[in-house]
Amino acid sequence: MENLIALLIAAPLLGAAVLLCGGRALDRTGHLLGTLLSLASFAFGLVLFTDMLGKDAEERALHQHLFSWIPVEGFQADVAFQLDQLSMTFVLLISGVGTLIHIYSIGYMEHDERRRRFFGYLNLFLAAMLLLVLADNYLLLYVGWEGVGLASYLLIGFWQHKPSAATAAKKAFLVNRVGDMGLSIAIMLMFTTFGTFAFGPVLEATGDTGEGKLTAIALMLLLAACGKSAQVPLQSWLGDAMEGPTPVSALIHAATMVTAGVYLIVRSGAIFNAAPDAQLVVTIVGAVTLLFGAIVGCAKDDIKKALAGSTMSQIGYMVLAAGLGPIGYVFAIMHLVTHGFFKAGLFLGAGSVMHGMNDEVDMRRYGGLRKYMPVTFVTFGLGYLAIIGFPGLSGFFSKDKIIEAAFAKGGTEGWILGSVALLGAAITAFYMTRVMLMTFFGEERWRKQAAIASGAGEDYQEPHPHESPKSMTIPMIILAFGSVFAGGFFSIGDRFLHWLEPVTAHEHGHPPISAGAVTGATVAVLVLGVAAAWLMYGRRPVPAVAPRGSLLTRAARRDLLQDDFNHVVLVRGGEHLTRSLVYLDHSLVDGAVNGTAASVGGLSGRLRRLQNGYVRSYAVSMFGGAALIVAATLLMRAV
Amino acid sequence: MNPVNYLYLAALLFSIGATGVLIRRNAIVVFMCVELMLNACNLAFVAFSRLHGNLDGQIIAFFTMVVAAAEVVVGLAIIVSLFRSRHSASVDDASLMKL
Amino acid sequence: MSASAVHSLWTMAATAPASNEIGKIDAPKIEYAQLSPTLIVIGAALIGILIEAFVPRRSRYYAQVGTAVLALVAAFIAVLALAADGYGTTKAHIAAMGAVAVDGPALFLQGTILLAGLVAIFTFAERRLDPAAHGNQVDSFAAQAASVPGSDSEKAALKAGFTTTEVFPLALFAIGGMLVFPAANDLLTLFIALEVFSLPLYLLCALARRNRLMSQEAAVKYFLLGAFASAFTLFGIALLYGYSGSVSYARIAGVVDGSVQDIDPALADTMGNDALLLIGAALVVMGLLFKVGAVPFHMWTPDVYQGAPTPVTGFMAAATKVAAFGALLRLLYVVLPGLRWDWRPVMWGVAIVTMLGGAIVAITQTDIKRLLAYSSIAHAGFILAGVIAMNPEGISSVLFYLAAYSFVTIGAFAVVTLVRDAGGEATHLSKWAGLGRRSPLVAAVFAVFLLAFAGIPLTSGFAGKFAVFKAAAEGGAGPLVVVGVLSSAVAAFFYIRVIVLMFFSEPQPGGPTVAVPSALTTTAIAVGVAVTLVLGVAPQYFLDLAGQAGVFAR
Amino acid sequence: MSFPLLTATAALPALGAVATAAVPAGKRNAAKSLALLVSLATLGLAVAVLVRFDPDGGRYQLTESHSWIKDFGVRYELGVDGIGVALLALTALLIPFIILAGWHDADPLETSSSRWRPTQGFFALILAVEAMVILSFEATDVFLFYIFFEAMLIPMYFLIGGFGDRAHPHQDEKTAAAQRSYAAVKFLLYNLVGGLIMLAAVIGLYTVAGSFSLTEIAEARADGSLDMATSTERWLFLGFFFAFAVKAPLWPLHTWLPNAMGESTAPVAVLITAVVDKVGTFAMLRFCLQLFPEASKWATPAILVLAVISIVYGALLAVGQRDIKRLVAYASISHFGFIILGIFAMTSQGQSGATLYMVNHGISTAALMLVAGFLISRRGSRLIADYGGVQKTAPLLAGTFLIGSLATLSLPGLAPFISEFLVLVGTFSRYPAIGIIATFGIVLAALYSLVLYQRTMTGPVKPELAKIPDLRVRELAVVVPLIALLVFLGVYPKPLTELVDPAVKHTMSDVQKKDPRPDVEASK
Repeated sequence: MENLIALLIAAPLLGAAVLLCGGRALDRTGHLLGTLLSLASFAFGLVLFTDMLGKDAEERALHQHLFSWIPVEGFQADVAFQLDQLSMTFVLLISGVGTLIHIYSIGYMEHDERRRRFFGYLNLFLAAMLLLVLADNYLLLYVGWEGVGLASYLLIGFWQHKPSAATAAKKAFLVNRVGDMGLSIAIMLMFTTFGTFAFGPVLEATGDTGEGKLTAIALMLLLAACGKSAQVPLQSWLGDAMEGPTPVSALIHAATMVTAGVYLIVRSGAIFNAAPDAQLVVTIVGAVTLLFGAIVGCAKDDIKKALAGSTMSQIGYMVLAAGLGPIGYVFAIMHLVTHGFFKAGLFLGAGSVMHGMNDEVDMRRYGGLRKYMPVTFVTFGLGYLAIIGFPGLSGFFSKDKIIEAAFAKGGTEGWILGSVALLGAAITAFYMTRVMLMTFFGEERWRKQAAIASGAGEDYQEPHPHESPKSMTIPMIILAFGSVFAGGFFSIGDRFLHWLEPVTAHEHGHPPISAGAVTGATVAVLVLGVAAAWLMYGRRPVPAVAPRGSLLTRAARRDLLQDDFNHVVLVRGGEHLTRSLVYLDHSLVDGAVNGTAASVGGLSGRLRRLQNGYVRSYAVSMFGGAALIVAATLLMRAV
Repeated sequence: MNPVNYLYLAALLFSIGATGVLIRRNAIVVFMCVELMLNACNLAFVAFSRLHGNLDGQIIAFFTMVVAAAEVVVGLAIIVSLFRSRHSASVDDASLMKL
Repeated sequence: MSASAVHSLWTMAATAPASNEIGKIDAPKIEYAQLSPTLIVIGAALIGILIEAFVPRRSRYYAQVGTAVLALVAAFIAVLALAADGYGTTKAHIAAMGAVAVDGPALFLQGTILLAGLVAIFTFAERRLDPAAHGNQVDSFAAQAASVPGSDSEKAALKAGFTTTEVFPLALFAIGGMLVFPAANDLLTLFIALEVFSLPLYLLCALARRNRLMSQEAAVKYFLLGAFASAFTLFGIALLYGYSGSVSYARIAGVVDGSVQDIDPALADTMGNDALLLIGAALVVMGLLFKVGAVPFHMWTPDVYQGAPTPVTGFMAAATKVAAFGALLRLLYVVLPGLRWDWRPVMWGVAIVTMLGGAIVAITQTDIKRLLAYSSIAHAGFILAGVIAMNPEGISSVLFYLAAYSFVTIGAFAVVTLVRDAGGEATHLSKWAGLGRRSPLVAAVFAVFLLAFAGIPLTSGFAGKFAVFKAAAEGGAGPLVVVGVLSSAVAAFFYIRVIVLMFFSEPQPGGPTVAVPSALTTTAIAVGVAVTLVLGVAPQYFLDLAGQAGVFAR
Repeated sequence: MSFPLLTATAALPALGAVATAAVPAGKRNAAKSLALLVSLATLGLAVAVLVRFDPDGGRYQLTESHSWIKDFGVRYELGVDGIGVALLALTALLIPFIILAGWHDADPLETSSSRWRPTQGFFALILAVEAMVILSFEATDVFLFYIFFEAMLIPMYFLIGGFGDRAHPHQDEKTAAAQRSYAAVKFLLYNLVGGLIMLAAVIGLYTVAGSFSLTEIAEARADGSLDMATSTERWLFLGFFFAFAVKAPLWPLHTWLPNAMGESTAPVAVLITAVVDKVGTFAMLRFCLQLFPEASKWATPAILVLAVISIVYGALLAVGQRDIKRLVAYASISHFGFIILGIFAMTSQGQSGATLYMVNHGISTAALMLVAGFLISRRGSRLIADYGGVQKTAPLLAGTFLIGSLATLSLPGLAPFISEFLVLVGTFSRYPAIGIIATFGIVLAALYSLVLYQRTMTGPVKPELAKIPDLRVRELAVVVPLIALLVFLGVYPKPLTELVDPAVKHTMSDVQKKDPRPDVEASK
């Protein structure tokens, strides 16, 4: 059975290879091949899953050793896979959602002449992501880690002719590289500490070394997670990443890749558990990000960027949960899965809206779309309810548990973290309601827009909103099902908890206030948030042009000035640095050499003048030389 | 008379000759200074010959004279041809090649 | 007066024999066979003079060239025969009653000089390069040296088709002197040989067909400075004679290291006077340094190299250097080893300034002949580093270097004769621009010579340089080696500059043409290239030869 | 006596060079085909060496030994260890691609008739360089090595100075020629100075050791029969290292590389950085560490600092470049920093990594640079600013360029990642701080690679580029195998590591260093 594991990766990898190398001949059928292979991967996953269910909880982990990858004296890296419950969860999420999005993309990318390549990239992403979650050692995980980064780069920049897309892609890769640096340092630390970087030996040996080393490793892992999962301070790339086609945003930048950081932390639980200081930092990062993302999400008028803020914020929840240690791991993953459903659904919905609106992304140019695209409206609406944590829907279960666990951290920290999580829930409700209202309700501002634009002489085609084709709506419907039922399914009878417990371990947290009170509070803030949003965007018309807004709003629109900081300090500073180095290289390093050459040349020119053509001066030179030689010889004797 | 004094004289003549080479412009005079130096050497040879009581030095002096004569032949030929081309025997005028 | 004093060939007759048999004179014992190389060459030179006198003008050229070539080949065969007979190794001894050594270094250097001379004679005899004047093929030498440049008599001489065929006997005389120079075993022989090879060279310098003013100037400069240097040498000889009471190398060496038994009071007196020895030695060495062109006695080199007819320059640069270094080696290794602690530091200084001075000043030269002159100065410095080594490797490495260097030099100057414009040879560097494009073969050959000068591996220049540096390092002159490699780096710059010019620069409009030489110059160049490559890739045989030859007879 | 395989690998291209040069001027294509055939045959011989070489056998294999210049104590001694075999194979592998990529680089120019580019000469020189480089990988005699180390400068010099192109269409031919010859002279002088200083050290070594044989000296050093004074060893080490550091090149001796690579044609630039420069790092590993182990250890801190400076400095300067080729050159400087870092970290991982790095860097730079060359040949400009939107008109070119860039930034899955990571791990385990600083290099590498890709390939299509053709068959034949190799060695580097590992063990024992043990084991 374990031999199937490699096939999970091999199927999409094959797809990527065939589609990218295959050439024009595959232009007409390539997308189907890609989808099929993705589906095959999902099928293999299901087979493995049913097989796993048939075993005892402790014996479910499978292991496959493919070949020895880098055998160097004192350093062994293998290409080997490990499929346990945690990996299985991800495999199903990735291949499942991935397949849906493949299907969706068939319709979404129909008119793009480079569709074959798009599917190639998607397959490449699936392969890399599966490798990431299936690797049995950190180095191989690193390969998957960078692989998804590459796929993300390629897909964000898919429309390369747009400079903004190319820039965004590069930015995403670069920011991720900073995180990757953390991961590689972490691996190097593991190697020097444990002599290996395979999951098993490392995680078992955490007791054998000091907390300092472990804290260092954990912090480096966190840096990596921050990069990949767009956590503060490495979050800046995610908003720009929305330049990519919307299915990409749904799959990579919402459901799967960005959650890799959470996977990494949960996978390395044993290290974090032994490094409480690092765990504290993890929770802080999570808490800060969940507020940051939420605030940014409130201010964005671009529907995808608003959703991106939301993604950041939701992953903040997961990181927060993961930072809580064994009381939070399971919930982090559970929220990850449910989030995968509803966020993917939301993005697909957004894509569907854009598809019907001439690729317009500004929500201020939407409005009242519910009657034109009913399926989109319903599925989007269900996703919306799930994300804000409407009782009974997926998000409610998973988020509630995280808030509970945050309180259960205990002490002041617990209170602070819990309150932040609650506040985040309120803001989530606010901004998601805002998105919902601006898009599907209210007056049809896009009609007015046409008049304004023609008045201003702008080239604006009035959109004809329409529902998307089946290939797009069916995935949305399936995801909506997930958004609605997954949470309940997981939570009732603690199914998910029992499933994952053998891998991540679990402790029951004991919040200082009763679980019921937490739930009550969650629901209360939810209502508050929704109400506030309705007051601002539902009751009165939305201006077609964004008002100036408060200082906070303006800052939030610019990602809380984080980009400006990056620009001024890193980009400008870097430019100055490189420019001055280029100058120095020329004038100083090269100049020293050229200067030496020039001074020898100058010396030559001066010595040359001694050769003045007069015999008598030559004779003087000889006479002087003779005198010198005689004197020196005599002097030698004297000395 | 102490033969060493002849040596001093030889050294003096040699120095006078050398100085002449360094300061005189006329090629002929310069060449004569060189001859003076050769003759200073001759004096030294003869003096040493006397000092050591063997005849080697005196014989060498004869050879030197022959060599000097040969040099005169060659030297004058060159200097005369230079003079005829340039109408000047100044060595300072002959400085086409330099640097 | 000492009865058992070592007497030389020169003074034997004048010294009363110990037996007091007045009226009976011992005939000097001369080993004619062992001196045959020199005798052949000198004899041929004399025949050359007779040819000038008696052979009709038309046939003189052929008669002279034939005589010279035959003589040089015969002399070379004689050298080979002597070497095969073991005179270079086991039978090495002092011949001609102590005047001339017949030993390894002497034979090796004589062989080198003869070959170099032969190749040089080829370039002397070249008559294809200059356009024919009035239907007569002409060579590089003035039609009539006595005619004033630009005068009617010159034109008449040109018209009459005169040629200075005297150059061949002159060259043979010079070669004859050079053959004796490194073999000289007493100071008087040394001095006579010096003059015998210098005087013809002074004349040869004055004989250029083009740029006669420069040629005459070069001759005057060379002559005056050479005579000046000779005077110093002679004074040094006088002082050494005064110190030791003899001009024989063996005798002086014995007196210097105190191994002489028969010390009379006069000798004891002068032996006590170190100043005589030191000043004398310094002045003799100075004379030789002048001939090799070491700084600060080098200043004649660029001017003379530039002004002299190019074949003569090549001949001088190669053969004079070989002869002079041979003499220097013998002087330092045979006569003055007991003084090494005195002269080595001084020679260090000279070697360093010579290497650096030659290399640095060469950088800014704009005339190819002057450039090669400075290059030869720098090379003199490298060879000096080997001389200073004071070990057997030092001798053999210098011998090898000289052999390698002389052929490269003649070849390089032969190439210079090929590049011509209306005014004769185009020696200004700017005219060499783009030569690689116009005639790739000539440029490539010249590049090979330049690379050999620069000491790039797989050329003879590298093998030679490596040999002398290795000897120097083993002789404890490590810092000299470092200075040597640094100046090699500087030197590399100007060799490379010429290559850049030839290959990477655009040819100038109206630039020079490359003349197609006859077989003579072609042979000279081909020999140069062949020796350069063979000594670069497979030098072992020649190193063996030099190694075997590296022992002086005392 | 068995067939002298190692001699054959060098003799074949050497003879090929002569034969190619001798092809009559009119038959350019014959010369090209001949050169290509010879290079392929050489590759065949290299494969034979690979097959005959037994990684677990003796240290030096396929040895040949003949007397050469007895007086200098020089023998013609060849032999290869795993490292030598790997680099030999790399060289033999790259040359056919270089020849193929430079197929038209030496054709006579139609536009400016005053430039002269002898076609036969170009290919003959490339083969000559190949022969010399191969011999320097095979030589186990210090002198023999030195000879080819120096001699290869001359053909390289002509390749750089004789065959470059204008930097951009607005540059006049005269300026271009001046820059070319400046670059060639700079290359030669830098390397010659390094080589001459090494010559002094070579001579010094002989006076101390009395032999040039690497194996003899190393044995004598190991069993204590050859005792060098500490200061002597250090001076000699510095003499050798200086030459290799110029060749490698190591900061601050690097400034010749951007000029040389910038002004030469892309295939020649590849020849410089992927083949010739490797001799420098190879020689550090083989000669510096084996002959002077103590001095190597003494100099390690300083060298590591210089290497790290190279890494960061090279990368930062690459970011600031406006010329594609110069950018790649500075990137190479950064990469050479990694190689030197790995060599002197004195750990198994570091040295294995460094060796792999040499091979991988050769392939990846070749891929990137050759594609860049194809791009440059289409527009006639090296300036990044002259490009934009190429992916639209020439997607294959853009795609392969991207893969080359990704290899340059050491993306996992491609070969360079493995070597870079090994170097980093190897360094980190002994010098954590230096390891971490070096890690910044990976971020900067991403920066310059992706910025280059973005500026040239993405965005709106420049009008001048609207009609450029995509990669042709010949060009694909160059690029695709290289990329395939990058992927293969990235996924399955075992053949290479098995080749290199035993050699690294030998080197580690030469310097008498053991890998640091992991904390966990150490504490037990």
